[in-house]
Amino acid sequence: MTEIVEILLSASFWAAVLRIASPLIFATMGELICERAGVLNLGIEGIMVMGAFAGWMAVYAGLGLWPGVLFALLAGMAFGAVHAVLTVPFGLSQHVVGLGITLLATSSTYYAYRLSLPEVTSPPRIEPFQPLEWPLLERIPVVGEALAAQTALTWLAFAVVVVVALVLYRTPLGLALRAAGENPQAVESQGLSVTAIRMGAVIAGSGLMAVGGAFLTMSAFSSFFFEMVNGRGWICIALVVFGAWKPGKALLGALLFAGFDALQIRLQQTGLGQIVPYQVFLMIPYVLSILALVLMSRRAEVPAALMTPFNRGDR
Amino acid sequence: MTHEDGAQDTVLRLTGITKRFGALTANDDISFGLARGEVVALLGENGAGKTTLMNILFGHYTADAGTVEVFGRALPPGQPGAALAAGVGMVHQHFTLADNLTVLENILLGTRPLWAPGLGRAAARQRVAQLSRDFGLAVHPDARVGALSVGERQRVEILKALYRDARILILDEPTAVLTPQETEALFETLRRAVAQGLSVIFISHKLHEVTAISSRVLVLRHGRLVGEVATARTDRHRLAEMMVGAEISAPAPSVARPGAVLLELDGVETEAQGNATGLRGVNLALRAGQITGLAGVSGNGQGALADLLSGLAAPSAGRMTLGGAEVADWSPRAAVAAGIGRIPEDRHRTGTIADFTLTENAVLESYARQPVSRRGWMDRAEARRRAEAIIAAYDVRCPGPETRIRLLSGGNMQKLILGRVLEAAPSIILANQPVRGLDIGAVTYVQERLIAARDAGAAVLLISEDLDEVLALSDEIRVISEGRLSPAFPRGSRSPAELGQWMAGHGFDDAA
Amino acid sequence: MRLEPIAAPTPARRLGLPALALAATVVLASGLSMLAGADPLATFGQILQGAAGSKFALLETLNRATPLIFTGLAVAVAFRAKLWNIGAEAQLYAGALVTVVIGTQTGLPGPLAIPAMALAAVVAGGLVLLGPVLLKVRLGVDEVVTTLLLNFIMALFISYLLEGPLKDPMGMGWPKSPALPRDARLPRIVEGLRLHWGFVLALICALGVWVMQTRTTLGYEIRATGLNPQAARFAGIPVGRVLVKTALISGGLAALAGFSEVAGLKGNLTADLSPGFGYTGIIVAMLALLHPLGVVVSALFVAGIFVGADSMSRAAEVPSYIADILLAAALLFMVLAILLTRVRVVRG
Amino acid sequence: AGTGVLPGRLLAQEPISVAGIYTVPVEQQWVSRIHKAAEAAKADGQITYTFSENTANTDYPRVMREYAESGAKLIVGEIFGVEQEAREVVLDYPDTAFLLGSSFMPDPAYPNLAVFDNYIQDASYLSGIIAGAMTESGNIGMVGGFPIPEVNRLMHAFMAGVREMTPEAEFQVSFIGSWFDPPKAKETAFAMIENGADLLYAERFGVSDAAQERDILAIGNVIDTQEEYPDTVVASAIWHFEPTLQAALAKVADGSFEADNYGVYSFMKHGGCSLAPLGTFEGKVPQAALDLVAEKEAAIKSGEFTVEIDDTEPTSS
Ligand SMILES: Nc1ncnc2c1ncn2[C@@H]1O[C@H](COP(=O)(O)OP(=O)(O)OP(=O)(O)O)[C@@H](O)[C@H]1O
Ligand SMILES: Nc1ncnc2c1ncn2[C@@H]1O[C@H](COP(=O)(O)OP(=O)(O)OP(=O)(O)O)[C@@H](O)[C@H]1O
Ligand SMILES: [Mg+2]
Ligand SMILES: [Mg+2]
Repeated sequence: MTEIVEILLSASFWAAVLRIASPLIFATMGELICERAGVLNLGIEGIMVMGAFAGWMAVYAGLGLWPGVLFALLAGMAFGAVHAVLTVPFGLSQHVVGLGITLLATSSTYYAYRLSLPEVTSPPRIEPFQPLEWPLLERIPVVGEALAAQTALTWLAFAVVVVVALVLYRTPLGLALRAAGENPQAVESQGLSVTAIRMGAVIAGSGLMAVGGAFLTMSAFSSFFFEMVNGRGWICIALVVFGAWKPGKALLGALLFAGFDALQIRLQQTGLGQIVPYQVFLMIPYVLSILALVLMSRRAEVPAALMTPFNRGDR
Repeated sequence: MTHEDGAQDTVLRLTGITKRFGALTANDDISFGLARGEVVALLGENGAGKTTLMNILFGHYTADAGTVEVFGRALPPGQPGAALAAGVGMVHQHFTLADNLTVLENILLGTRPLWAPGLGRAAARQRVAQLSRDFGLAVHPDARVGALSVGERQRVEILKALYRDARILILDEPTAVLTPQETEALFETLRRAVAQGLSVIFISHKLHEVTAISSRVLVLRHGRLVGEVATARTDRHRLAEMMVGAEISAPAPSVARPGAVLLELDGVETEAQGNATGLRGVNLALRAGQITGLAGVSGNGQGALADLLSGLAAPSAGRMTLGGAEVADWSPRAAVAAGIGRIPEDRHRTGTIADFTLTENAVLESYARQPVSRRGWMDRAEARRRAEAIIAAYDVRCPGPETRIRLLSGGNMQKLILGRVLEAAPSIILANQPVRGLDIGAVTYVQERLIAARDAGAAVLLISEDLDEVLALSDEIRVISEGRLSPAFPRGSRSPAELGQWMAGHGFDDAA
Repeated sequence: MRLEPIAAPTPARRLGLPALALAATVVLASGLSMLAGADPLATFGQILQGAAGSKFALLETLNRATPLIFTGLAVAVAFRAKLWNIGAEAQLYAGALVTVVIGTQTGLPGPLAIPAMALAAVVAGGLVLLGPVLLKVRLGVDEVVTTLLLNFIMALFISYLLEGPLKDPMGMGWPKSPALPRDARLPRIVEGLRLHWGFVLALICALGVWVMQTRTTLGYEIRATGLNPQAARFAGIPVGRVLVKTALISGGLAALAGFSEVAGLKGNLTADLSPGFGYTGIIVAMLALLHPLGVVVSALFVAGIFVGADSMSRAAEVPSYIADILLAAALLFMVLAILLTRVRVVRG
Repeated sequence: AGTGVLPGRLLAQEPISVAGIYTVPVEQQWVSRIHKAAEAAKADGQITYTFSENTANTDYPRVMREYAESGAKLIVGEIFGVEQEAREVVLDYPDTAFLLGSSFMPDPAYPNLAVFDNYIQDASYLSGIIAGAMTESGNIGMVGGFPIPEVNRLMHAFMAGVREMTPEAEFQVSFIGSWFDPPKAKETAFAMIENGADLLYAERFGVSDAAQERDILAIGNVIDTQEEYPDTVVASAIWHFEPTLQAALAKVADGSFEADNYGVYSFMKHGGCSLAPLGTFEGKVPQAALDLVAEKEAAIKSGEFTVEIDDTEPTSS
């Protein structure tokens, strides 16, 4: 017990929480935007893989770090566009299209990787984002130290949450987005295009997912590996539900999940680690997420038109 | 007056509008004009093409032929945005509101460029408050729409149009879900707006409303414009005839011969469900061969009473006895087994399964019993026979029993439900808003059937927000207010005004 | 643009569009192999050869389709009730797990062991899905999330068992379970080739599900619940109980995939038994528009494309990831083509 | 290379067709050594080489058959997850030689199946000696993917080596449940550093990165990554698959391929593993440790000393 308290009081633990949460935050916000507009985007896992590759490859090919992030964003938006065209105007099953996009994005990423780096056995590394310098912040114990250990991308992740929240709740665009996921007829009858709004949401959201993937290769680590996204995208789907489709709560969910993860890594080295199999520790984030879901977001308000395609002129 | 002249006076002109859905011609070469400050009523049976025409005018649908001109300028087809910009507002037959947004947000939706930095809520709130006052449309701008009653939602829909300075307002069955009081308030609003120059197209199946509000009536039949008449020069009977093409007379119930008490509530209470009131100490006896009408303003516990009789809810206190025996294990299935026939309020959401065929819908309540099924196996031929029988006996107009019921008009859907319920020969009938939204022909038909069931010995509970309907059909009337029931008033013993007093909550024991 | 239903699609449209989807896949295959320096014209033949060019290839395709039929059916049954079961993967492993436990620990003779394993698998898979469904029915917890997260939990649980109590003592340390005794394995259909009776069981299940959905009261209840739970409840259908039954059937079917892979193919349990069959089952089911017999066809389609394209990658010596690209592309082309057989795109 | 004139000449005339089947991408350390050895032999003109990577175990037997049907003379790969099914395939293609990573011993019932594994405990042990000399805190962090024998035995040998220099050394051991999640491996390594580790055993990608960022040391495993982490990776235990492959090719060429255990070709005495050159750490490792390494290496090669092979899951101490 005292060990847990010690862990919770250490700056490095909180630094790890923020690092682990960052890619989840980007991708969760991306998914949240899509679902708020009424589209479940199961392409998330593959789009993250592709973003991880695209950002890293761009930097390896000589672009700067920020242009690399931008490149990942654009690549994600490209796959988002495919998803959007198929699910919005054509109204195809969001399950099939999403899983199909995940498969397509993942495998074409691997194919591209293998074609561009046929001879290399360990992938080349790039110079990733470094923690920002905060001379004053560093001196605040725990919180300040943890924040000071973060790269610009983590700060960007938090900024994205603020922007998403502001757009959703404070702008006409956000209003249209929220309405599109609840009752597309309401949007249409006010003279707006449901198709354009939903497609825009899916494309923008997919861009964010890709940036989440890029975080892995450009901040958390410095090169690209197959399968390195390792289910993080699926976690983000859960986080959106956990967050009851609200940016603030979803952020909280991402931090909680990352917290459980950072905690289990550390618990493995405590006395518990001797007796409990490591799989139990790895399970902690998932089990606690389900528990938290049961306790917190019971009967959350699902966007009523989620997964319901809209075709003009249908009743 | 005529409207073919006075070009500066004509705010809207439809010319040669034709719209086909597959083989069906929903609108057939329809032309008419609308003048400034005029209320035109559009009449027609279910499926006559009224909504389709309005959807074309507003840009939801694109016509196959014809043009729409607003203030002398042609509207580009298929663009609601353009219609809105030209000053056309539409209150849809089915609400187009986002439940997760507030009233204000629903009104603001689409009124500013999407990329604008803010919503301008403060100014908008003032404007909405002003409009509410000017037109007597009281709603709270910051209430979530999901929490509003239908009447309030209707007001939000109208505010949406007024907020955009609509100069032409289309109202597609705005009163179908309103109480008479709410309807009267709406008309008051409309008269004020019309006086300020608003032009209105008004759709309703209720002829007394049409005569009350419109200055001119257009009648559609099978997609064609079959008549046009100044309201002042016609009456309800003539209008009904124009619509249906035959004379219609309202059913006149014979004298009831009440029998034994079949269902009795004794001091029954039920839990409140969210915003909806529960029942408070309700005593009620339903007798064989008698129609008991329940009058009241919507939201006063009608839903709770209907849920109780449907089997969806059980009493939290008090006794409910059926044929003398107290009920146990109350559920929808138990209610059906006990011989209660239930006509639900919302035929789309509770009464039918839209993507089931007529056959499948016809056996919704009997699929689990012989002869429709045996030991878990369905007899599809038997189910189909039942559907065919209902279709024939109840005049359900449809392409066939294997059609998805989604494609039927509300009236025909209602007839199928009626058949499903009555074919089981129920001893008790719960009829909750049985004619809402139906055209006059269908209304008459449904009411006749209910009377016939009464005469055959069933106890009928008729719940309706239409006081006229309650007065016309009921052998005795109970008024519901805040979950309490008034004493039973025999037919003709109370005037509408007196009942109105009870509906407003006066006269109850515990009323202050 | 907007979609307008076509009343009576012509046969040309109904066959031509799917053919076009396949052609587009082949064109993509050619383009991709050209990128990798292979002969673009050879790809079509190579895919066909690999998927169905020989008895071996054909039976391999059927073999690859077998677990997909089971998981596809599992998803189709659940989705009909609008029960979003994303956890077929976990249910599959649960089925595989009890198959191995019964097969290796009880010492039952083969003729008894096989049905016992299958039955136990069905129960186990059903129980795995029961939890999320009870949470949904009782507490309104979203089952997409719970079933999804259970996949991760189950994977870790299996990993724990294989490194702990269920580890094969004769396995030289590698995390895998002991093997089923010979007589507890499903027999092969063709001697010397891998296809086993699990495939036949899958076909029987598809037929069974179809009969269940169309002929029984349960099927009627499931469809009613999925289409409109409110109306179903009003009509007296016990919606919660129907969902529980659906869960037991769906989870059971997914678990049979695990049973069939272990008893028919592998003989033991490893942590990588399934390369995502549970997720692919979702694709298979939706491609079949949730029709149980359609599931068989779409599973064969998915398996055929994968096996054929995978084989093509070796014949053409291009990176093997091309197989997944082509599978994904074929799927997306195909769902679009199937849609366009029924609707037409109009302006406005 | 100097194994005689005869096979060399034969090979020069007719390259042997070799196919690789791997269940993971060829970046994975273990597989990368096989892949690299095969690519080298291909570059020498000794073999033709084609491969399938990331092959699911479900598909593995089919791919084996396809390669065998297409005429591959030697098939290399790993059948840890499909031991039984792979053996059935092997029987159907008696003219094809199979050289497969496996947990089991060779069996004359499968005459064309030879097995191997990365038995590089010798080099791991030596790398442990260096680690034992370099750690100051005596606290060493070890991050693994899964506790499989191939991982466990090297960890144990490494730990034994460490104890030669620092008998009281403590070890933190974690498994991340994935072969490819460098960010997660890195986070785990960070946690160990916070918990006092001043040297990391880099079984996974990502660990050396954590060491580099926190300015502590790392010991490499299976591959040499010092070039990428010049100030971090002190030493590495390297696997050389070449002796294994060459031994098999020679037997295939002269038709004497049979059920055999090629695991020994990973032993140091066969040149199957080695300690990477100290490189940037030349002169920074205490002489006592280097002496002990030299002594043990000689003893290993001469057969006087064998490093214990322990496949059980290591735990923190
Ligand atoms: N989206 C559509 N697709 C196909 N057919 C349609 C569609 N909308 C309307 N129709 C057809 O047009 C006809 C007219 O329908 P409409 O909704 O305009 O009737 P209505 O006069 O408004 O009826 P009600 O009084 O019941 O509202 C219907 O009979 C129907 O067959
Ligand atoms: N998807 C559709 N395709 C074809 N026809 C349709 C479709 N939906 C509705 N209709 C037709 O539209 C007409 C009117 O439908 P609508 O739903 O407006 O009926 P209604 O009588 O107004 O019912 P309610 O008032 O209860 O909503 C019906 O005649 C029906 O046949
Ligand atoms: Mg209408
Ligand atoms: Mg209507």
